Amino acid sequence: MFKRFATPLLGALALTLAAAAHAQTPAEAPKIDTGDTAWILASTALVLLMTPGLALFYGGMVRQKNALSTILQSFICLGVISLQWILFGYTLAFAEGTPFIGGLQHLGLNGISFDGVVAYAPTIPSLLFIAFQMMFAIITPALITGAFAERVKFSAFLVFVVLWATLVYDPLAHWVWGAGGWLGAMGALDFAGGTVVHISSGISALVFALYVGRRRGYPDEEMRPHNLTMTLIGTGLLWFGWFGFNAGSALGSGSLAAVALLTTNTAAAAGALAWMFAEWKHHGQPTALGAASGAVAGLVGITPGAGFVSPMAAIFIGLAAGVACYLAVLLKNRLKYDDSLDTFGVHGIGGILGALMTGIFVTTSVNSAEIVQAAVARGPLVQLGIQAVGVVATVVYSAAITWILLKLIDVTMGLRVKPEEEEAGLDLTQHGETAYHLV
Amino acid sequence: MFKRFATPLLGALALTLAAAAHAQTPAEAPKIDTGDTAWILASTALVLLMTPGLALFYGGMVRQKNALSTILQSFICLGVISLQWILFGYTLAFAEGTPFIGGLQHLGLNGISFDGVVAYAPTIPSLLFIAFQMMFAIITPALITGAFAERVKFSAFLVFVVLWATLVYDPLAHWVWGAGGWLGAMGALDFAGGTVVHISSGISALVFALYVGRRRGYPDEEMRPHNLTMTLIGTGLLWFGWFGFNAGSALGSGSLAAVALLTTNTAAAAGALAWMFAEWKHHGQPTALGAASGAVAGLVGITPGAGFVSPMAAIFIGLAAGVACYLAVLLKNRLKYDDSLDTFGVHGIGGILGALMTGIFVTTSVNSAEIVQAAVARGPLVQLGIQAVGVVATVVYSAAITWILLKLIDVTMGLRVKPEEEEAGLDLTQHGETAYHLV
Amino acid sequence: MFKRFATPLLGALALTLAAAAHAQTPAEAPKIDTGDTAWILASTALVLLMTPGLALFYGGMVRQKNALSTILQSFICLGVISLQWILFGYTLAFAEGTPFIGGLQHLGLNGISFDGVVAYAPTIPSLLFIAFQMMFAIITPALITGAFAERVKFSAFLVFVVLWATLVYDPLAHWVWGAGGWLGAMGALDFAGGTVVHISSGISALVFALYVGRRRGYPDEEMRPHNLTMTLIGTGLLWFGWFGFNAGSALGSGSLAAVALLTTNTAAAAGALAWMFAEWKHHGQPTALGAASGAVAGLVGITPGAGFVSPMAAIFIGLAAGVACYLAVLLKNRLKYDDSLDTFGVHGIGGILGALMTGIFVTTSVNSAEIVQAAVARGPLVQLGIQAVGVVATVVYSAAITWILLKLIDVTMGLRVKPEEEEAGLDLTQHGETAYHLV
Amino acid sequence: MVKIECIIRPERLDEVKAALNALGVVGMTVSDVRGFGRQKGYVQHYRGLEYHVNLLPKVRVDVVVSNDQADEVVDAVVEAARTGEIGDGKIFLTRIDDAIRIRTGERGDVAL
Amino acid sequence: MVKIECIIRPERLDEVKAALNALGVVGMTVSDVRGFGRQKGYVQHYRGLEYHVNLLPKVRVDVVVSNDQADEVVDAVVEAARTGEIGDGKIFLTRIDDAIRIRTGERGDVAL
Amino acid sequence: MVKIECIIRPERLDEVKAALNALGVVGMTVSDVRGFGRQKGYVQHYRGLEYHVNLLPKVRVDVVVSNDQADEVVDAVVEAARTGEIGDGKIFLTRIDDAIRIRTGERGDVAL
Ligand SMILES: Nc1ncnc2c1ncn2[C@@H]1O[C@H](COP(=O)(O)OP(=O)(O)O)[C@@H](O)[C@H]1O
Ligand SMILES: Nc1ncnc2c1ncn2[C@@H]1O[C@H](COP(=O)(O)OP(=O)(O)O)[C@@H](O)[C@H]1O
Ligand SMILES: Nc1ncnc2c1ncn2[C@@H]1O[C@H](COP(=O)(O)OP(=O)(O)O)[C@@H](O)[C@H]1O
Repeated sequence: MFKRFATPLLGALALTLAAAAHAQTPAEAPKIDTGDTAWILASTALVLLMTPGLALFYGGMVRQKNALSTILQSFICLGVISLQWILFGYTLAFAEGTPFIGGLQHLGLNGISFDGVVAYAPTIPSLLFIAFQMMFAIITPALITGAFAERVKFSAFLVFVVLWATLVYDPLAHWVWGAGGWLGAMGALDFAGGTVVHISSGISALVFALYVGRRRGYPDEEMRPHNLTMTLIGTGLLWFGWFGFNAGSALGSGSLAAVALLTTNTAAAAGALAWMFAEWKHHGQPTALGAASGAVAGLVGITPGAGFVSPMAAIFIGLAAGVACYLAVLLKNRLKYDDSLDTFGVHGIGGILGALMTGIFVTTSVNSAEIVQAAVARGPLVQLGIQAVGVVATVVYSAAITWILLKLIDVTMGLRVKPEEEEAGLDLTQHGETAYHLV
Repeated sequence: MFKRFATPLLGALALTLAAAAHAQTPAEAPKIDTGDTAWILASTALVLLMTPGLALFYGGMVRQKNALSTILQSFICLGVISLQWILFGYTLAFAEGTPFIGGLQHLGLNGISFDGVVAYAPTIPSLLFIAFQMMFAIITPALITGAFAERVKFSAFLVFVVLWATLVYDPLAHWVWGAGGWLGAMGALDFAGGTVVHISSGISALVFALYVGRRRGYPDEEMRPHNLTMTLIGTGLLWFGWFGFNAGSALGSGSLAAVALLTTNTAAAAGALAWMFAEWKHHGQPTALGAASGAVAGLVGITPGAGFVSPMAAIFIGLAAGVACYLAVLLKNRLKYDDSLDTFGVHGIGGILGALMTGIFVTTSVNSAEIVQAAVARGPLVQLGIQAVGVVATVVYSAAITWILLKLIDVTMGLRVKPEEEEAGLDLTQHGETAYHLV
Repeated sequence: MFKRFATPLLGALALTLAAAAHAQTPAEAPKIDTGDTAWILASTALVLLMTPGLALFYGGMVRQKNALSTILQSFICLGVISLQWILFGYTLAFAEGTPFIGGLQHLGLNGISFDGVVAYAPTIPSLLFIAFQMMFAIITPALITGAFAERVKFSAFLVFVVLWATLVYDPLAHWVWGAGGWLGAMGALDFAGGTVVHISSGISALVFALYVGRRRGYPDEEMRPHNLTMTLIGTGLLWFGWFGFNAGSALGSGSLAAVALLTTNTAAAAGALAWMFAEWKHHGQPTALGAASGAVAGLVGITPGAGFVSPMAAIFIGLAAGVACYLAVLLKNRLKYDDSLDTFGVHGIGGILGALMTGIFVTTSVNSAEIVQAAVARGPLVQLGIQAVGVVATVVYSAAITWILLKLIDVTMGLRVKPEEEEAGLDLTQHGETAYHLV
Repeated sequence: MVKIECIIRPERLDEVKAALNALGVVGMTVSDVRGFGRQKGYVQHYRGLEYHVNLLPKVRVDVVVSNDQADEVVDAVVEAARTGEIGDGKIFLTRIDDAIRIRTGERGDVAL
Repeated sequence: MVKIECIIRPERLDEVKAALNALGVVGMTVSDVRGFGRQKGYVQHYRGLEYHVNLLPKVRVDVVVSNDQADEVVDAVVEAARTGEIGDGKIFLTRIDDAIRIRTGERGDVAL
Repeated sequence: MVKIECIIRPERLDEVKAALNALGVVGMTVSDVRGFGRQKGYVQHYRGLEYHVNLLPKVRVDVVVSNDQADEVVDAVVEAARTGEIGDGKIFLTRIDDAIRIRTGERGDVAL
């Protein structure tokens, strides 16, 4: 995102740099551009839609008795995190503070002018920047739900989500994108959330899956997706929304957004083909679920580099992500831990792969911002090292905090539903509903 | 909407005021702004999508035998009202005329220049303003269908929709937003359709439900939603589209649109949580349908004030709407009238609540247009009074005309299907189709 | 699209003309406009979504045992053609070359500047033009899948799609829209793809259906749509996305986009009503599937003229398309060939009708570009003749190449699944999946 | 023991269930079936193709009871399921040779 | 009375129905079932997990007829449902002790 | 021949199938049913309306076997389907008068 052009030198300096990086903006005082604003308004809507899209993607993959509870776990993040973000999440992530966490000066949007701008994005309204960022904060915890689907108490889940967003997501966003965040200052590149969104959620997913244990009957019982057409609708909405996620992370309307859109689409396409052909070769048949999973893997893989690499590099990243995530899922089946809907296999692995490849493929022909020039000047090996530091820091931090949170919740309120509730399904036992009454 | 800044002094004056209210537009001759236009093009598409979204939201809540007929009732409003609007609806609503109804000078878009602008929105193409407004005219009658689902003749419904749009929606839109409309002139605030869209449809829904009577078997037979995943997809599309509805009502791309987007999202989130927790407290379990219903309640509640109140006020409005609509639905269950999908409970109650709260929370820090300054100058109590006049006028007028229309249709062509048709379902008996053939 | 204003005189001249045709762009050097770019970014996303929308539209109409395979056939076009396009499709379609095909200078996007523009669309980034066009190249072969649903090998289909896109779509796009393409040079009008997209796919669909033969059991066995709610969701997404398709084809944000959006919506509405009322009259009942089919027919019909005709003309075009496509489908039932989901009946017939009517209704009041002025100067009869030449050329070329490709694939790898595979369904036998596991 | 297999209209299921409960019948098994009989069906049309639908949705209720309870159960079902229109359905009686409760392994009338 | 319970391939249902109608059988009850037998199933795979599907979709047709009609009904079903491939299904015959038409309360053969 | 009709918990189907296969039973027919019995149901609520759900999802497995195989099949099902909790289900035995294999027209035990 453009915001990551902001340097550790805060205030005016950050603002000037950011402004300078933006082709259409003169060096003078920032002014809201209606075209930039139009695209980020649209992008915010697109990213919003990704959460319902994810709900369907996941919802179709579980058994019928858990369809609603799975959808609701994603959906309710829209409710919970929307409020968390404007009340205290935004300030923790984006206010000036320490290298590790933002200050509290913007609690409840305090001090944000309703018709001004923030330094991160000097050509769009301040509240729009906040809203756009909010959508990232919403979908990230929703991603984790895939790992523990079909077995966790709704109340425990709600508590987890709020704490995780506050103690994992907000600090990580600050590290990478926040004014003065240490990873950003170090030169780590993350265009649209490879570390902040995908690695953090993917690793936390793994920890959660291991902590909470397998679903009853896994892996002996057959647990087939109850509605793959729903999963495919979800995939379509995710692909569509991802244009907002990645191309919106240009924080304006112009060539950078166009590059990001094209690399995004390219990697999604390559990922879908890669997974499908790998499966075809390996199992003898190409599946729709495989193609859909591969598309998501490609989208994850390109996220950190969408505005830093060329469309040709995006083919490569997409193919690699498709194959790597497919292998990760096979490995899971071998190891028999129960990351139910493969959040780690797709978002963890895809995110790590993408973050590293960004260091290799970054090019100034796509993005001439200072931060990119610095990265290119360092050379791919050094930049790869910096990216690796970002990955490792994110992995360690996310895993540790997630584990502590789970322990805490488990001993205080209990994490997992009772066996007979799991058997009867969460829809009935947690929510008193069932998804379908088809005669 | 910006258009409601137009004053009773028409032509040049209205235009000047509207222009002045728009931060990015110089006082000179209006010129189409590509950024404003881009956002309203996108918003028009977003609001269009709300009607299919509503179709799914409603379609999932009925019994399987009425799935298609319910979806079609919303869907066909796209067909019927799109034509009604450009033929004569637009001119009745927005042409200069009396305080109560527009003139006929723009019948069939007569006199509208294809590359000019209209005074309501001086920075976007005239046809775009017309198309954007059309989407509101389409979804409003579609909302009513929730009240009489599963028992009305399709032919009678079609006649009702055309007459209602012409005799209720178009005049109300003129009262509030039209050049010289009496409610707008009086200072009533309605940013994106709290009275025009939600109260009008909610009240008409109540009258319709009472007139047509209960479904056979209600409330003794169990009538469970046949596909709640469909209702949740619909909710996602509605939330997404509502960004166009409310933030598009800024009629341009800039800070006002950003505020409206953020208040909209905030109220939806608060509404979802409020309903869900109310239900949790009351019934012991939180439901997905409850969260979805609450989100819609919050969206309805914020509609009249989206561009007039702050995000913090939006939390309050959303919470209030979520709880109030939940209670309204409980009351319906108590009173045992059959507003099948709770159009009155959600849109009527939520719309009234939002219209009143707008009078209390309106602030110039969000929107410095003259009409807002006037409202703030009056003070909350007076403004509340003005808002109340708007509410009462809308309630009385909508109720009266709806009742007359129903009587008329009932005696001429009959309103309700035969009991055995209702038993077999409207899909089979009205349309000769069934929704699913799942082996 | 604006690109079709480019004349056979290439380079600078094309650029100047294109620029001149664009109201907001001064005659000087082209500069990226953030508003234009914002709308085309959004439009690209909208057109992308049409392919999943189509997948649902088609997927709901087949029998359950083929739901996934049908959806996947559309979906995988996103994978295959996205790569084909940037590797060699774009250059074949849009690079300067002969009147019949583009050159190879932009293989792998070679020579495309990542922050410049292309002559076809001088106010938006080059990569955005390429991405927007890509979405058209993706959905066109996906449309054909409706004709041969439920009986073709997935491997054969993949080979067909790549060859067809390369040998039919890319040349046709060049003829009509490419620099120096002979149909464009002749003055044939096609705003958003009536010939290039709909006639080409519709005719190829007919040839494919005839070549591959009927489904086992057709027409004696009942083959009812397995999930019409899915078809209706698809219709909603198609209508929504079509705003990007047609209004995005203005390649900028302004009055022309607004006209195109309004004519698109109008024709869709008129088409839905026309088909539904024709059916009502004829069969005694209006159906949801009929209304949905009519909406698509209207959208197809308006595609070639969306930015050339007035909203009132769009009513007429929509009504005509709705009735004509309905009759075409009835005729198919009479003739008993098996165009399973009526790609020819809707896209072939609707496209031809629209292309011809564009010649009659084109008006400079909507679009004052030179090409339009030339068309109007010629008079409707001459222009109708030119349009007819475009139609005939497209029909003959598409039919011939499609037939050759099918023959080739058939003898080398086989086209059709085995009878017992067809009986068991393609989901199980081609993909080893089933769509639903509803208890 | 007798199995009483009732093919009824879906909308009468609640009444039938209530009637059986009133008799103290504590178990039954219900399934969704489609019936063909004298009741006339519907015409469906999909893009101009007409299909005659004569398999209509019905519900099948299986109740196994002891021989001496059979008659009152049949009477109760007839009363609860009847609307008097064609399509009310049928009841078929079959002798059951034995019944086993899986939970306990009990056999015979006591297993019901 | 005899209940003729036919487990057939879904795609033969139309033929079986037609054959029964031709014999003047006016009623039957149809349900969707899954069958396991000699017919081999399919392998499904979901993200690398393999499931062997050996419950295949079948349709069950129940027809209750008078004793003397039983043989011709069985023959008609066999003919209409046969493809000659493994998986064509089975017919089971059971004695029915009584039948009641709910609409009228009639009992015995006349109730069919 | 005997028809062994087993109403079991859906989640025990795999075990029951395996147990039958182990006995060499080569055919069975499975359908989805809803059962009412001693097992208590659930309360559902939709926008404040409460519905008591006492028809619970069950699976019905029909196996027709020769008379002498019946006992071991019953025992195997009981063992495989039992959890010990209320709701494990029932097994009903009915005499089958004849069985026909549609593919070959064979009759009697050999048709199974
Ligand atoms: N001979 C039969 N065998 C099995 N089921 C039958 C038979 N006759 C009727 N049925 C079932 O009973 C239902 C009602 O029968 P129908 O002839 O329509 O009405 P009625 O029972 O009022 O005469 C049918 O839909 C079918 O499910
Ligand atoms: N012993 C049995 N009990 C109940 N149903 C059976 C039995 N054997 C077979 N079936 C049913 O008959 C169907 C066909 O049996 P199968 O052995 O596959 O073929 P075929 O009848 O041609 O030998 C099975 O799918 C199953 O539904
Ligand atoms: N009399 C009966 N007739 C038919 N089915 C029965 C009967 N009693 C029980 N069932 C079936 O058996 C299932 C289990 O019975 P239930 O009383 O809940 O538990 P249990 O068998 O452990 O006592 C029920 O859900 C129902 O499907």
